[in-house]
Amino acid sequence: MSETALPPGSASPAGSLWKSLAHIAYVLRENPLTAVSFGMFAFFIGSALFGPALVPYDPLETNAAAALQPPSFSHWFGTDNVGRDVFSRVIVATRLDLIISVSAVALSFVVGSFAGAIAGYRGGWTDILLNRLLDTIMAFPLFVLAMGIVAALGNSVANIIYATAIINIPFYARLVRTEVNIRREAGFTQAAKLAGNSDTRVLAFHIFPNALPPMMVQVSLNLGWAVLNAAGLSFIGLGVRPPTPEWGIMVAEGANFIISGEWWLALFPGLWLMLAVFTFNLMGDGLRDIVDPRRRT
Amino acid sequence: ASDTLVAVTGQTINSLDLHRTGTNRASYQVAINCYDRLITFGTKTLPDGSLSFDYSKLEPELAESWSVSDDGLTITFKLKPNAIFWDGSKVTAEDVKWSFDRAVSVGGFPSTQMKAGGLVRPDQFTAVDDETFVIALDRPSKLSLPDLAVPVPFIINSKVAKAQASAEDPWATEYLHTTPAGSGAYKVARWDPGQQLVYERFDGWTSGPLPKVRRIILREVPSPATRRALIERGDVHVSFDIPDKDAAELSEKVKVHSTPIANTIHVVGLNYDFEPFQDANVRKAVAYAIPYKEIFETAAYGRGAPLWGETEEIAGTEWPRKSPYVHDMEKAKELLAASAYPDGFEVPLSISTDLASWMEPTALLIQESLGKLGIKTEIEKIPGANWRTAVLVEKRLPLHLENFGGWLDTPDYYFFWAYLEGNLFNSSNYRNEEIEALTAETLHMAQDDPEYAPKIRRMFEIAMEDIPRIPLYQPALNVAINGADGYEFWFHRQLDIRTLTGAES
Amino acid sequence: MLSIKDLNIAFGTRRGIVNAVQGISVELANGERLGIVGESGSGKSVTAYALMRLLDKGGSIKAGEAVYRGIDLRRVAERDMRDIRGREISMIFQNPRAALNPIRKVGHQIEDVLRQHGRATRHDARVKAIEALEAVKIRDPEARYEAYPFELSGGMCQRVVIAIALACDPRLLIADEPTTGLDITTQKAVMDLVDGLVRARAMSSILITHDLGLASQYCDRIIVMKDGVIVEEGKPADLFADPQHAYTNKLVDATPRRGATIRSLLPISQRTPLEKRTIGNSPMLDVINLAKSFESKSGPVQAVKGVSFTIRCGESLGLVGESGCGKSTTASMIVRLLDATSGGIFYRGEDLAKLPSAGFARHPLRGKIQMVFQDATDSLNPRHTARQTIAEPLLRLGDLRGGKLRDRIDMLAGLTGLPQHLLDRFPHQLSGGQKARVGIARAIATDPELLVLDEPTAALDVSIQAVVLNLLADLRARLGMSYLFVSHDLNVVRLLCDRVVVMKEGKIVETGGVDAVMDSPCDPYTRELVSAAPQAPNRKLNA
Amino acid sequence: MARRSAAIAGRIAQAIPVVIGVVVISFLLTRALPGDPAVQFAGAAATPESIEEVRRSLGLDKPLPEQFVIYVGQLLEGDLGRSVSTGRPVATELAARLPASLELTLSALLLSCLIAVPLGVLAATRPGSLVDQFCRVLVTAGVSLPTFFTGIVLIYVFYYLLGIAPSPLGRLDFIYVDPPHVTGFFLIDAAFDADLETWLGALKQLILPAITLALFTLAPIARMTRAAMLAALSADYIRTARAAGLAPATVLYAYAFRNALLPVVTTLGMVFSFVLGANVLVEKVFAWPGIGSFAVEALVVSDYAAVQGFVLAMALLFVFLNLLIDLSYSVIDPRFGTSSK
Ligand SMILES: Nc1ncnc2c1ncn2[C@@H]1O[C@H](COP(=O)(O)OP(=O)(O)OP(=O)(O)O)[C@@H](O)[C@H]1O
Ligand SMILES: Nc1ncnc2c1ncn2[C@@H]1O[C@H](COP(=O)(O)OP(=O)(O)OP(=O)(O)O)[C@@H](O)[C@H]1O
Ligand SMILES: [Mg+2]
Ligand SMILES: [Mg+2]
Repeated sequence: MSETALPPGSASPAGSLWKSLAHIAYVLRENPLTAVSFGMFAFFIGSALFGPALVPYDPLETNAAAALQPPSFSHWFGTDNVGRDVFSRVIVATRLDLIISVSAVALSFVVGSFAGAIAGYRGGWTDILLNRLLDTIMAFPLFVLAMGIVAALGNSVANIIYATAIINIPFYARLVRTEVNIRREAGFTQAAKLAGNSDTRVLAFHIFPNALPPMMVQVSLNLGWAVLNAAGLSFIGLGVRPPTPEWGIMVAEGANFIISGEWWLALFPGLWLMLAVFTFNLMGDGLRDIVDPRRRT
Repeated sequence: ASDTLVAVTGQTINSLDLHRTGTNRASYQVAINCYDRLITFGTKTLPDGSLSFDYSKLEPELAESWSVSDDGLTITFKLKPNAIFWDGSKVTAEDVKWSFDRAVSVGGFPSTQMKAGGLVRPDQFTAVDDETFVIALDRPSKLSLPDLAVPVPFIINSKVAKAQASAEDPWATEYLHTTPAGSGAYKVARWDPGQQLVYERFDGWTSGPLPKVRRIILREVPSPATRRALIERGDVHVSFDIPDKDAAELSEKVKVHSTPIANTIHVVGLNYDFEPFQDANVRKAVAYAIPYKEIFETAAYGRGAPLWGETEEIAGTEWPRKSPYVHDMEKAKELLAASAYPDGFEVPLSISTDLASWMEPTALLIQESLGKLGIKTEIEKIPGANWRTAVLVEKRLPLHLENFGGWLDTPDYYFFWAYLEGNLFNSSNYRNEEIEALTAETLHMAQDDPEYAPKIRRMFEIAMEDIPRIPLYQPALNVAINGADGYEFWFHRQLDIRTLTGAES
Repeated sequence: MLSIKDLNIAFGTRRGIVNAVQGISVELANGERLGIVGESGSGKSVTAYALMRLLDKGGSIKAGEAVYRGIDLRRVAERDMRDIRGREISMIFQNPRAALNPIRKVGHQIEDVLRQHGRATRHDARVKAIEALEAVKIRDPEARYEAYPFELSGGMCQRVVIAIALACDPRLLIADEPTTGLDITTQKAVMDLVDGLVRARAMSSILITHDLGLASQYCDRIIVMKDGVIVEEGKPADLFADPQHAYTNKLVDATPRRGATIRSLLPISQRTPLEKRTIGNSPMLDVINLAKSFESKSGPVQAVKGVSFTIRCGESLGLVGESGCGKSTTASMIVRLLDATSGGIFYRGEDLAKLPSAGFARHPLRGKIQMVFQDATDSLNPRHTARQTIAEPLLRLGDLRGGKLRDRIDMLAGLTGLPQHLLDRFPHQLSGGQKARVGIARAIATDPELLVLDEPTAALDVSIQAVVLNLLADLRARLGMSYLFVSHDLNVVRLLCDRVVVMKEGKIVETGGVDAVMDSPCDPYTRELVSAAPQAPNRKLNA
Repeated sequence: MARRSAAIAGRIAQAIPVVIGVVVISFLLTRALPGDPAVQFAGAAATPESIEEVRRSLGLDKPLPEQFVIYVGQLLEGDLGRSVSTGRPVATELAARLPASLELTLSALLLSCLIAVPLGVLAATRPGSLVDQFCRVLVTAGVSLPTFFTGIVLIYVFYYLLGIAPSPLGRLDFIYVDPPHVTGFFLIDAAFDADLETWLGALKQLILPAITLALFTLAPIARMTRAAMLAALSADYIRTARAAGLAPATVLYAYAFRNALLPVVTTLGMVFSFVLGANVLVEKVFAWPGIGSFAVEALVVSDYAAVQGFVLAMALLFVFLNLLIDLSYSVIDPRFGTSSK
């Protein structure tokens, strides 16, 4: 966003790209856990992009004769109750899960930032109105609200995304509101106005980008929650439609097989889910450091 | 202690009064265990040694004896003279009349069920004296007596109930909802909705042999995994209605009863409102494309009874019966090629979230198999609350899974509900003039009538030829028992605790 | 009493080792008052923290020794060090409000120290704490004991901090810029108090400051530090009279004092003759009865209660007054960032007060009235490089693009003395003076006619302040701008302004020529302001 | 004091529009649910006439605005309506189930705080150290797993395999009698009753579900504690305290920790609302007769009154909780209610 305010030809693009990379490398080196999480993220992105092409079995192909087989050389993660290969399903599910979490977070990020930024900047009635609205959303136990929305709209992937986005909006809106509010009277805001920026420009190009670092932490947390949320919805039967592979629904359905000894059904998707949430959570701090210019030298 | 048994179930009991609007299926067991009916079905021993109700035998419960007039229009009951309610008062014909009046008047399901036996209006019931009760029928029907043995026409202590009734609530539904007033073998000692129901034996019970167990605690545990852990570890004695998979696996560790449910079939419904399914070749192609055996193995884990691959001529009137269809993709392809849709079509395949445990694997297998024919399906999971509306009331699901079980175990009764146009369980919008006529003729006809069997066989033929509902298998009701005995299967699929005994002998 | 030998302090950071202090040696006698002066980053605070063993993570004493009354401060166990802190050596800091625990009653905070060092028991702690409050001359100590920091003024907070520091009768008091952020009048009161207490208790003290004037007024001996080493040491009068080291010389020169001219603040080598400027007769800005009230929870606050003044073309007007008197509010209204409640702002005859501030960004006059902000750090967008910052008004208000824009930015950087290579840095990579230059370059980018300067040098070191002031004077002459210069430092106002307006509680109490007002103030408040300003000893006549 | 009460009164006033909003949204949401309650409650084998009859008796044949007016009217009389599926007044239902959920939620939060807060403090005192990284991994792992999964795994390991945990059969094993109802919190009621055995029984049942929920909430609390502690520890007043020679423990707890508590308390409020949501799943796994499982059931069968009542109760709880947080805020922070806060 701040890019538009950049005067043309300030620094050579290659040079600044190199600098950014060097900065990212530094942040990663400084914190090994973050580095690990970025590595895992790359892995997930790889699975999402190439997984469907690489997996050994068709994730939808049933084989009643080979149902509920424990992990073996031919089925690394075993097979499920209709004989589908769990490994293939887990890998193929990556794409959908990433789509769900990223779009849900993107949606709440955009809507929340927009509402929060305007309320934080304008103050007064806009602010009061937004705050009451957010309070109202927050007054619902969030998961139950998501359930209600999915139940009302039907359990399609899109609706799961909407529901997840709606319950996350308050977090973004609140965060942005505070961040914008403390910068509303800041010197650089006033300076931007003096430089001839309209209020909209000041808000969009000067104040808002400064709220990004704390937002990044929220984003990473929410990416994880979004997947967990989908899993929870699956557990009560409101998840994505079968036979689409999705971690949440696989864990939710597999959970019922734990006691009967078919642990692999829930364990592997659960492990992947956990790794993904884990990755997102740990990435947050790294992302914040990367988007924070103060960390640059 | 063997004078207390603990049972778990996944369902929640939401009322102690079956007649109330909104009472769910799981609550019917209160009507069975806490109330008596005039009569009940007999008991038989199945080939596997377990006990089951016997539709062919009617036995007294509150009634000592009964007689049917020659024209079949009047049934006269003599009540047991020593039968008492829990409060010690005598069970009179007046109570029976009040209870029957209630069942036909409250509307909703109880009234519908009563209607099946030809019991429609209060003026059909007369209490002649304390111990004589007479039912006047509009026309003779073989269903009338059996319909008195289903859970609905239970006898309430009308003195207690009337004392609690009011102008807005003449049938005391408020009161009986939480406080049963009956003469049954067990009283409700405690009811924590959503948690547990504690039964306590009524020692003055006269309608049958006094139960052995004094106290039975019924706990509600929603998670099937938890239920399985509990029964396996022996912390509970009875786990009612367990999933087929658990039944298959647990049978080595604990006693598991799996009884195919009478008059119940899991079917694939092909809706005639959906144009391609009006084509007989398409319907048959679908029927041949279904991998029956795999479904029976993966969805039912082999529990229940297969209902496909009949090769012989239709001889008897047993129902459910096997269909002539088998999994034969070649034939399916041929049939589809011969139809108006040789290249297939797209159709949603609808299942219910509440019944996902069998519907989902079944749907997956069907989806895959139909895909090979060129029929593209998308599985649509419909939330439980919406399911009934969509499948039965609006009948708008083109391709769906469905299961209907008739309480009254006759084929005509099944056909009445499932194959007649407009009737609730005919989710396929199927209409066949001949079946309409045949059902009307046979529904009330005695089963030993010489005309009965040929007509029924004709109905079977048409249903199998038209195949609007493709039978998959007859499901089983699975009950795991650990440290108890005496379980008996009932058509109403409820736990009858009256026959349970303590530790296995 | 305290002897420091060859002290070396280093920090391990992302860019490698930073040698903050490189071999300094200091002796401090009993009862001596030592001043440490030097520009920002010269290692003053680090030295003090090292003595208290309170260095941040990553910082450590690499070499040398510090011995306090025979105790080796470098090696003494942490447990014993805790007894030394507060009881033997105490420290007070700048920004007193932040230095107090915001959610603990001040009385309890004093008690904590007293009880930690066994100076009080549970029973007499309260009495002793109140005594400590009395010692720092707080009015009504009984009541103040119960107060929370947010209920006290900055000056009072600093008194509480001093009470905490002195509660256990330490022998040595280290004061690290104790008056930064305080009002000029409060500053004097606080310094007088500290000095009085130190003398009365015959303590030693170390005063860390970058204000040579202040140090010379309150210290027996002054150490001048630069880049982690001591460059000069001596009595204040000597130091001023005959600074030996070039850096000291520069520092002495840069300290504003009576009789100095703006050029005399600079080292001799940089003094060029001032360009002549002409002050027109026509009024450029006429402020008439300008008033502003804010709505607050406890009713309306009258921040500015009707001020009127005139600035002529090319003239510089000073606006002085204590903190909170309404200077910034007035300035904001004039640059149209704030809507006035009533009154007129006539810019070349046009009443700007009638134009709502919200839409003024698109007004053709936007580029003509610009402002330089009090806090250079705060006024730069942390995500924009210096170049982006300077380009901003050019892009929004002008139509320069591409190469022309680059040239213009380079020209502005040259004009404000900002080296080219700094243009692609982010604010946090720039020093205070550099940030001030960026702010000024941005303000003059659109060739404004009126520049409002809201304490542009308040956060700067004196030597940098000297450069910035000269820069401002040069720019004014070269570009023919008029200034409204807001400040509370009369010595600075005198250097740059032709006339001065003195404000108190939202009203103007005195107006007149700079020299007239400062030499013979009529209003008692002005008189108080003038006398509170620290006065450095006179400099030896120097060319 | 007056200032504080005024500020708290202000917060209560702020809650009014929230409650109104919740009433409207929950009404609309329930009506948007796809199921037809009339069909649902008419039962199996219902005829169109009997469905119509049920619809009339539930008042669902009236136009939406009229239904809303009736609903609001009843609400104003304190009548939450009657749950069709359980047949009992929603208020009774909530009163019976809320304590169960609250007992679980609060125990879980308490447990979580007992672990997460010290962890956070520990991590903050050694930022970047191994301890810090370990805490980070630990709490993140806790929040990475769906609660129902953790719950089932815990049951599997501790009940099924090891047999240490009691049977996951709700709040109290059937060998015990419920303690006499005072607060509805079994632990408290049993304590009132001086019935140690029941108390232990209730505690045993509580442990696994509480751990399940606590694991889930470690992360936000620990993270916030760490961040707040870091901020507090780098504050100027900590430097003053250290320069005055205060003992490290005093500095850490009396100075830094108390200040850090403020953001942590705020986070707790958020976490609470979070846990109430997660409760829904955990209650299902542990057969916990709480409000969450009730809500799910109600939602599934489109039991309008029950869903609305549940949501309203949650909203009031939320409002109450926020008041509580404000109150504790005002106790911790003397600046509460002034313009500086
Ligand atoms: N925690 C730290 N990590 C790394 N370097 C530090 C740290 N603290 C101080 N320094 C470096 O030590 C040097 C001296 O800093 P110090 O704070 O003593 O300066 P000062 O003379 O007190 O300046 P000021 O007048 O701005 O307070 C500076 O170059 C600074 O960058
Ligand atoms: N937005 C506002 N809302 C309420 N009161 C305000 C607001 N801005 C300023 N004030 C009040 O107006 C008065 C004047 O403030 P102003 O910032 O103009 O003072 P100042 O003279 O610039 O002080 P300083 O030297 O500290 O910068 C102060 O009492 C301040 O509290
Ligand atoms: Mg310093
Ligand atoms: Mg100001």
